[in-house]
Amino acid sequence: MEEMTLLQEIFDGLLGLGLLWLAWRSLACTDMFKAIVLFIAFGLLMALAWLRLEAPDVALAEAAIGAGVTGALLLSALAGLTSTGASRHEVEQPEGVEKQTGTLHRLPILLLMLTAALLGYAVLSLPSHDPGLSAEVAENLASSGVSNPVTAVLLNFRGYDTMLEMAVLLMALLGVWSLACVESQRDSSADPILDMLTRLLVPLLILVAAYLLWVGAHAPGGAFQAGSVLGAAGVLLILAGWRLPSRLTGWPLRLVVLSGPAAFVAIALITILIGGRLLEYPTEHAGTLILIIETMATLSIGVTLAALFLGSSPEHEEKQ
Amino acid sequence: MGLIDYLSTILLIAGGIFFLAGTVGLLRFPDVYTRLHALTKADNVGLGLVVAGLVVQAESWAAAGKLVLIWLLVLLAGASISYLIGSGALQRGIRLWKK
Amino acid sequence: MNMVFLYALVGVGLFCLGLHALIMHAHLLRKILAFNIMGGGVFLVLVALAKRTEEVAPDPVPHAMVITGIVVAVSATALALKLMLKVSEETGNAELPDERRE
Amino acid sequence: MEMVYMSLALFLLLNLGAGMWRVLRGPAEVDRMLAAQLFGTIAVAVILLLAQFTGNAALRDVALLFALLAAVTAVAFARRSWMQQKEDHGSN
Repeated sequence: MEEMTLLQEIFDGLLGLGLLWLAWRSLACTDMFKAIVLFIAFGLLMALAWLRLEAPDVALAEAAIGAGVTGALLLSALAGLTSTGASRHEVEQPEGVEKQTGTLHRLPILLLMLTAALLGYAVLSLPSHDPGLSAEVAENLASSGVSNPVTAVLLNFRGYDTMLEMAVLLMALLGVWSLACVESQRDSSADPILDMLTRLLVPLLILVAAYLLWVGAHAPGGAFQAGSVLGAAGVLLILAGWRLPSRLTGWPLRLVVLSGPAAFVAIALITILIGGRLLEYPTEHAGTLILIIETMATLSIGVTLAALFLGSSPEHEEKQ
Repeated sequence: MGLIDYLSTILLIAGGIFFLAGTVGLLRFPDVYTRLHALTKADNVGLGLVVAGLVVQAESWAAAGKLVLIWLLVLLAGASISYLIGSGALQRGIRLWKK
Repeated sequence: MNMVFLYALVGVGLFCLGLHALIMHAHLLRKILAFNIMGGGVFLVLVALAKRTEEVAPDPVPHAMVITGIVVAVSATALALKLMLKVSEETGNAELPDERRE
Repeated sequence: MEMVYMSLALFLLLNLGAGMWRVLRGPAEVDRMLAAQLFGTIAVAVILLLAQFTGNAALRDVALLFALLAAVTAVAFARRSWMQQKEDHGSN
């Protein structure tokens, strides 16, 4: 099977080169729109790289976020930039500045090459065989309540990480809402084809989100992937001109956004009160508790991502 | 190699040829409207043939169904996008290519 | 060279490309893209190094960290884009002021 | 059979690389967007082939997600980028 390994090596080599080339072109071209399209293609290749590295959970997250949220976010930010009158092209450095700093100009490149060499050396000097923590995870998997090791790490062994991560999402949303004076983009009502597409896709997306949430206990999937898919459904609805009815924009929206972190904190407190440590679930209830947290987290991640895409706080949206 | 394997190989290679045609179309066609063909026809048939090649190897009906569903979803996305982009381009006055 | 170190080195390369663009380019949207590419490089190093031992399944701990990282990166990007729009609304320009040029 | 899957995946990756020329070349924004859309279809095929190659059926879910979300970016382009430009520069 020598040809087989050769083929795989060529595939990996091309993928690696493609990633580097896309990143370079995306960061070097003057037109911002081109840069964004190249970045979207970069995300696609990243998903292929995750698959080659046997990280299907990561690939699912990359696919949902990269295809569903990032591209739409960047394109509509660029559109917003154009409407405020800022340049879509990068201004070239004036000649004078270039000459003035002639010798200094090379310095960043040299420092960067040094950094690259040091980092490369550091990576290559790591032991080539190291199973990391996989043995420890495998040992304790039976008591975690789920059989997918990644979900076990995310919601049981390192649950505090995920809890704080939910808080970070919330902070980002608060930040975006506090900048609400930036005018958000208006979307006209959708034409029939887009309307049909949305009507077909959104229920399917919700179904797939539920599937990913459920399957995450024993196979690749979980709250983050499901939440990202829900977020993408929200992005699609917003693009089609749909807005949350005003009676739901007040506390019901905030309640859903908070439900993820709140469920986490409540269960963390309960585990402390019943005598355990933070987020140390009793083994017999671990599966149920994880599912409860994951469901709440999925809803809250989905709604938060959609709200981040919408940009302005819902009250502000109404006033316009 | 059994009969199934031969069938699957033929379908997969045919799919590859359609993908190649799509790429050539993307590179060689003169304007947006003709390039939409590459998106909606060549590549979707290519994916259909690849999916067909994998369906005959599928381990269960559910797996085969999922593969076909993936193809249908790509068809749906391709068709709607080509409409959105085509009509948008017409509205914005991007000229049609004439010989 | 085996594939783990190939991908890890690609990750290092992405990090450095992103760092360079982050420092050298003035346009804020470019800085945001650069930051995302740097993050992608770090994720690639983490996930590649998790697969160093062929015999057992890859280490799930870095995978979990990268999944949270991807979601955090996109929310940080959303916030950064909003800030960029704010800057551009105030100054009519999507670049930060540079004393050297004035 | 593994040989066929991997060769075809490699071949499709090369196709993707060739399509990159259209992204760089343009000329209009819509051409670049269209090329990126085409990459989505190719990526779905590559992922399905990799799933078959590794025998890990869970990888098909990644292809399912790409297929479901293939439209979102292009819809954002049609609804946001184009709507804006109508005002400032009529055609590209």
